[in-house]
Amino acid sequence: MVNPVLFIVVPLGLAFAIPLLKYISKKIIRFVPALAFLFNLIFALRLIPVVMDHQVHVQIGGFIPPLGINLVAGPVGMLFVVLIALVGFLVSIYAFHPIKEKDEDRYHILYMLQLTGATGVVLTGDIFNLFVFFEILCLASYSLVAYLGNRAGIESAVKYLIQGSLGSGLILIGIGLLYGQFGTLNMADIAGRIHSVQSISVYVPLVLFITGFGVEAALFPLNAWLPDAHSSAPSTISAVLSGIAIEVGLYAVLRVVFTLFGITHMMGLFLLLGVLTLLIGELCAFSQDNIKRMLAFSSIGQIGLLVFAFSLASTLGIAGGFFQLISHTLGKALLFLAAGYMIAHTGSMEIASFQGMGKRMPFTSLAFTIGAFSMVGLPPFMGFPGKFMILKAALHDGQMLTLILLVFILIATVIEGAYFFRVVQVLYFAGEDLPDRERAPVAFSRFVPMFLFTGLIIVLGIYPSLITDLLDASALELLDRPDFIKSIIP
Amino acid sequence: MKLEILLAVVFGGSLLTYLLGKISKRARDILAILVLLAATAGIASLYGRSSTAILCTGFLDFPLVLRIHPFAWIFALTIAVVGLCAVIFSWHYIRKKGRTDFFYFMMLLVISSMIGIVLSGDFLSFYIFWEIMSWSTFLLISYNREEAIAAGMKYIVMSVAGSLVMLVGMISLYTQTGTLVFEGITRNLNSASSGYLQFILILFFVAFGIKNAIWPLHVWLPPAHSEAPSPFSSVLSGILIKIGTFGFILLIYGIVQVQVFVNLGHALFNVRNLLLLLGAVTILLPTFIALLQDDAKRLLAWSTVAQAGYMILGIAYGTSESLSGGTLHFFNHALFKSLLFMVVGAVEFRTNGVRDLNSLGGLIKKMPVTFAAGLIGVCGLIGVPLTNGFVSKWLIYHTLIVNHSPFLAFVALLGTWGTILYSYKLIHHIFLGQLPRKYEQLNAAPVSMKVPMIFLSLAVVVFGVLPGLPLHVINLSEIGFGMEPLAINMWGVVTGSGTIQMLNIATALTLGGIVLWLFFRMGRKNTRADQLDNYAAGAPVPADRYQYSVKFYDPLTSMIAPYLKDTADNFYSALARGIRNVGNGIRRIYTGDVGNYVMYIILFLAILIFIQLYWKVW
Amino acid sequence: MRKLISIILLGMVATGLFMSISQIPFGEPGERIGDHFINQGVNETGATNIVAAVVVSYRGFDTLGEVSVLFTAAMGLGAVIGLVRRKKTHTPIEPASLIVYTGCRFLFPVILLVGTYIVIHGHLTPGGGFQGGAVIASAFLLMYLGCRGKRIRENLSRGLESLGGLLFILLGVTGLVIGRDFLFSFLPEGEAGNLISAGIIPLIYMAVGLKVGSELTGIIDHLIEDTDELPE
Amino acid sequence: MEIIAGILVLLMIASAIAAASFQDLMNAVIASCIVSLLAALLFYLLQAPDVAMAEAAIGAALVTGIFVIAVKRTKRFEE
Repeated sequence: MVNPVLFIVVPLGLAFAIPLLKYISKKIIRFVPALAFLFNLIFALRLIPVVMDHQVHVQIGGFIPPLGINLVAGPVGMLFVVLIALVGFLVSIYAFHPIKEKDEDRYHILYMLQLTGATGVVLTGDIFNLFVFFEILCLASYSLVAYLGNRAGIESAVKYLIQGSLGSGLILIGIGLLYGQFGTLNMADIAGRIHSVQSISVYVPLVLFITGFGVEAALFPLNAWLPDAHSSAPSTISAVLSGIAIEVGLYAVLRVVFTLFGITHMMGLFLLLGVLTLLIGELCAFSQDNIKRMLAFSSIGQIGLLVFAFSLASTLGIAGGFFQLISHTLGKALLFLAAGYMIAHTGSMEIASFQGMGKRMPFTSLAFTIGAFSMVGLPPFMGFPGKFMILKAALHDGQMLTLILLVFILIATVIEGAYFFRVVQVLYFAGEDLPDRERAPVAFSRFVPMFLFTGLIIVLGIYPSLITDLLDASALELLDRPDFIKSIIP
Repeated sequence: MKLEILLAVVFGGSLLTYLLGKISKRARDILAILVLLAATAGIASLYGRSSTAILCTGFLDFPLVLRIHPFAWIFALTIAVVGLCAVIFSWHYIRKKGRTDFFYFMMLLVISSMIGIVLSGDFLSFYIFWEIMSWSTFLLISYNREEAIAAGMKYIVMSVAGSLVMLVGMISLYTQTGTLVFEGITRNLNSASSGYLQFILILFFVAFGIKNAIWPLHVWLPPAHSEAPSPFSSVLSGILIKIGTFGFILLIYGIVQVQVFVNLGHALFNVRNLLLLLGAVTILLPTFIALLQDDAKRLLAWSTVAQAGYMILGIAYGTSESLSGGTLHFFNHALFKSLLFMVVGAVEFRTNGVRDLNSLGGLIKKMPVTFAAGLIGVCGLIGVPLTNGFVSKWLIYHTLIVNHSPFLAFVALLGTWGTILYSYKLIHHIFLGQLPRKYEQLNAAPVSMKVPMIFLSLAVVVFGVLPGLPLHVINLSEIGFGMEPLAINMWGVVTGSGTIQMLNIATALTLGGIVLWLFFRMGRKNTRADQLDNYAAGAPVPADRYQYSVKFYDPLTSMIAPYLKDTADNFYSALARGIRNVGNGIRRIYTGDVGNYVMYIILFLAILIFIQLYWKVW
Repeated sequence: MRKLISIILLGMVATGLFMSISQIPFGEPGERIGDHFINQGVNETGATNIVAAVVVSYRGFDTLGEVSVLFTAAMGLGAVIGLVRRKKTHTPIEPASLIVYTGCRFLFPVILLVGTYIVIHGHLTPGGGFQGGAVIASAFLLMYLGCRGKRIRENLSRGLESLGGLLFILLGVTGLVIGRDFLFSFLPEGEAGNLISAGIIPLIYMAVGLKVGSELTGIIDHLIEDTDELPE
Repeated sequence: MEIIAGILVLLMIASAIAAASFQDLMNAVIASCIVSLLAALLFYLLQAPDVAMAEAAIGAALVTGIFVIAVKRTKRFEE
C-alpha cells in the first residue's frame, strides 16, 4: 500500500524538478506529467480496494489531528484522485505534441501544479490546507487560460482572476470565522462541534464557503468567468478545467455542506439552484455558434444537474451524482480534445466550419459524436446510467418540489440533445459530400487519449457495475457524518 | 435459436458488415443480407415458443431479461422480413451515394435494435434498445443532407423528449413496484390507484405516441419519411413507427391489463377515450393533408400517420376483436407501406431523385413491374377485398359498429374515402397519363428492387386471401394476454354478428370477374387507338400539350386546404424559436463586464445572508 | 443606480459579517489547539519560536502548499508576462544618481545578510523562510532600482528555485522512507535555543528561504525585464 | 497601548482612503505602502513579530516595488 500523501508529493516534486530537468534535455520534460499521473493512476487504483474497506488516514509530520494536518483518503477522495490522475494522464499524452513553441516547460509545470492542487483539495482533511491547495489549482488555472497569449485569453484570464480571487478571499474570511469560533482547522473536529452553535456566526462562514467555492464550481450566478475562460484556453486546458477544476470546486462545496456543516434542511434551495444553473447553462449553449463556448455552457448545465443530484441528499442521489460527474468528466474532456483537434485543423471555432469533418477526420468526428451522445445520455454510452440513476433518485425522493423540478430537467436535457445533435449533423451531413481522399493525418499523441476516453465511455456505459460499489461507498461517506468524524477524532 | 445468440448475431453482424465494407463492398452487401436472413430464420424457428432468458444479471443492479412469446414473435418476424427486403432493395439504390458502409451499419443497427425492443422482457433493456434505435435512426434520416438535416433534427428532438418522458414513467413504475421486469410489474401493479395508472399511461403514451406519430405528436414524421433514403423510408414507415404500436399493446394488454384499462377513470376523462379521440383525429386530418401533397414520399408519409390512427383505434378499443384488427393492421401496413415506399423509391432511383408527382406520369410503360407492385400496394392501403388491408379494416369497422361507436366508425369510413382519393392520385400521377419526353429512355427497376417488391406484393395478396395465417398468431398472443381469442379459420373470421370468409369473396369475385370479362369480350369489339390518334376541335394537338396528369384535385384541395393547417407543427416551431430567443436573452446575463460579474457574486452572497436574516434557516 | 445597488449589497454582506464576528470570542484563552501549541510546542518540536513550530512542524504541509502557490504564481506570471512582451522601446533610462548607486551597493550585502540570518534563525527568533526570503528578494529589488543593468541570471534563479522546492520535498519524503510520516522530524530535537536544534525545522526553513527568495526575485526580474532597457 | 493602536488604525484608514482616492497612481501606491507599514507596526505592537516582518518585507517593500513597475508599464493617471 502506498501512502496517499505521495499522490500529492510526487507530481509536486516532479513539477519542481522540471526547471532542473530542462538542463538535461528539453525533450524529456514533456513526458514528465504523463509519468507523474501514470504513477498516481496505478497506485490510486491499487489503493481503491483498501479504502472501500476503511478510510485511510495519514498524519503529516507525526502529529495527531487536530494538532497536525491529516489526509483522509476515503472513497470520495480516492474516486477523485483516480479521476484526476486518469484525465491528467490522458490529457498529458495529448500534449506530447507542444501546444505552443515557446514556454513549453512552463506549460507542463503549471499543468502539473494545477492537477496537484486538485488532488490536494480532494485528499486533505483540514480546511485551511484545502484552501491552500485550492489556491494552487486556481492560480495555475488562471495562468493556463492565458497560456496561448492572445488577447481573448489574457482578457478572460484576468476576469477569471478577479472573480476567483474574490471567491478565495471569501473562503479565507470564512475559515477565519470558523477558526475564531472553534479554535481548530481540522474538518472533522469542526464538524463534530458545529451543531453546538446555533447562530449566524456559523451560518455566515457556510455561505462564504458556498459562494467562494461556488465560483470555481460554476454555480449560477457565480459562473460568469467560465464561458470566456473555457473557450479561450488551449483545448487541453479546457478539457481539464471542464473535466476536473469545476468538479473539484463542486467537491469542496459538497465537503463543506455535507461533512463540515452537515446541513439537512436547506436542500430545497440547492435543488432550485441546481436546476436554475442547468436551465441557464443549456439555454445559453443552445444559442451558441462557437463550439468551445457551447461546450463551456454545457458544462455549466451539467454542473447544475450534478448539484441537483447531490442536493437530493440520498444515497441514490449522491451515487448517481458521482456517476454523472465521472461521465461528465470523461465526456467533456473527450469533447474538448476532439473539438480542439478539429479547431486546430480548420482554424475556426465556428460550428459551421466543421462541415465535412466526418470525412476529413473520421476518427475525431466519431470520438466527438460518442462524447456528445454520452452527454445527452443515450445508451450504450456512459451518460445513460448517470442520467438513469439521477432520475431514479429524484423519483424515489418523491417530493412535490423535486417532481416539479424534474420537468425542467427533462426540458433542459432535450435542449442539450438539440444542440449536440446539431453539431453531429454538421460533422457528418452538412454541406457537400467530400471524396474519401481528403483525410487529415492523425497524430499518434492525439489519437491515443481520444481513443482511451472513447473506450472508457463505452465500457463504463455497458458495465456501470464496475464503479457503482465505489460510488455507493462514496455516497455513504458523505452522508454518514458521525462515522466520518469519529474515525478521525475519536 | 437462443435469444441471446439471435441478438448477438444481429448486433455483431451490423458491426461486422461495417468493418467488412472497408475491405469489399460486394461482400458487405451479401453479408448484410445473410445476417438478416439468419435473423429471419432464427426468429421463424422460435414460432409458438414462450420463454425468457437473462441477458445480463446486473446492469445498475437490474437484470436485463429477454423473452419471446407469440406477440413478440409476429413483430420480430415482420421486422426481420421487412428489414431484409429493405436491405435487398438498397443493393442498387445506395450505390449512387456516398458513405455506404455507414448506411448499411446504421440500417442493420436500427433493425437489430428493433428486434431487441420486441424481444426485451424488462423496461430497462426495452429502453436501451429504444434509444439505440432512436439515435441510429436519427443518423440515417440525416443521411441525405440538405433538407434531411432539419428533418433529422426534428425527429431526434421529439424522440429524445419522448424517451425521457418514458424514462420517467419507467422509473416511476420501478419505485411503485420494485422491479422493471414486465411480469413483476404486472404482478405488483394491482394495488396501484387508478389515478396513478392514468398518470403512468399518459407518460408512456407520450413516448409511444411520438414514435407512433399520433396527432399532435406526429410532426417529425412527414419530413423524416420523405427525406430519408427510400429503403430506410420503407423501414421507417413499415416497422419503425410500429414499435410505438408495440409499446401501446405491451403497456395496455401486457402490463396494465385490458380490463383495468377499459374501466379506468370516469366517463368524462379517461385515457382510453382520450386515445380513441386522438386516434380519430389522427385518421381524419392526416388523410386529407396527404391529399394536398405533391411530393410522393410526403404523401405516403402522411398516409402512414393516418393509418397509424386505425391501429390506435383498434388497440385502444380494448376488445379482442379490435386488438386483432389493430395488430393485423400493423402487420398488413408493414407489408404494403414498405412496398409503396419501395415503389416510389424505385421511381426516384430511375428518375434521379424526382419525387414531385406533377412532373411524373406515364411510367407504366417503362416500369411495369413497379406499377403492378404499386397497384397492389395501393389496393392494400385502401382495403380492396383480396388484399390484406381489407380484413384488418373490416375487423376494426366491425368492432366500432357492433359496439355502438357511430362517430368513430364514421371517421374511419371518412378516412378510407380520403385514402381512396390520395391513393389514386399517387398511382395515377406516377404511372398513368402522359409520359414526359425526358423519361422516354427510362429503364425498368433493377432486379434488386424488383425482388423485394414482388415478394411484398405477393405477401399482400396472400395474406389478403388467407388472413387466418397472421390471425392465428395474433390469437395465440391474445391468449397470452388472457383474452378471449377470435373464432377464426384459414379463410377468415367468424363473429356473432358477421362473418368474413375470403374463400367466398374470392370465389365470388373471380366468378364475377370472369363473367364481366366474357361479357365485354363477346359484347364489343374494341380497337386499340394510338395515343396521338385524336383531335381537339378538329386540329391535332402536339404531344406535349396532353395532360401530364397534374392537379386534378385542385377544386377539392382548394376547398379543404384552409382547414388542414398543420397547427401542431407551427406550434412546435414557435416553441423552438421561443426557446432560442430565451436563450439569446439569457446570454445577456454574461455581459462581459467583470464589474457586473463581481456584483453577481456579491449579490449571491447577500441573498444567502438575507435568507438567514429574514427566515432564520440555520 | 449601479453604485446604489452595490452599496446595498455590500451593506447586506457587511451586516452578515458583523453579526457573525460580534458573536465570535476572538483572542480569548481556552482555544485547545492554540493552548497546546503554546504549552507543548517547545517540547514537541524544540523550536523556541512557536510560530516556526506551527508553520513548519504542525502545519508543514500548508507551508509546502504555500511555497507551491508562490511557485505557481511565479510560473504563471512568467508565462503571461512573456506573452504580452511589447516591442522593446529603446528609450534609454538614465542611471540612478551616484548616492543612490553607492548606497544600494553598500546596502545590498547587508540586506542579504539580514535575510539569511532571518532564515537561519527562524526556529529561534521571529522570522523564518518566508520573511527571510522576502528580505532577500527586496535586496535584489533594491539592486535593480539602484544599480540598473545588474541582473541575476535567470537560469540561476530558476535552478535555485527548483532546488529549494526539491529539498523541501526530499526532507518530507525522508520521513516516509524511515517508516514514519511525511515531514516527520527525523533529526534530534536538540536543546531548545541552540542554533542546531529543532529537528528539521531549520533545514526546511532554509529550503523555503532559498525558494521564496529566488522566486520573488524571479518575479521582479520578469517585471523589470523589458521596462528597463539600458543603453549599452 | 490601546491609544497607540487606535491612532495607528485611524492612520491606516486615512491612508487607505487616500490610496483609493488619488488620481495619480504613483501616489496611491505610496499611500498603500504606508498602510502596509502601519500594519506592520500594529502587528508588532500586538506581539506578532513574525507577521510584522512578513508584512514589512512583502507588503511594504516588494508589493510596492511591483506596483511601481506595473504603474510604469501602464498609465500613471486614473481616468
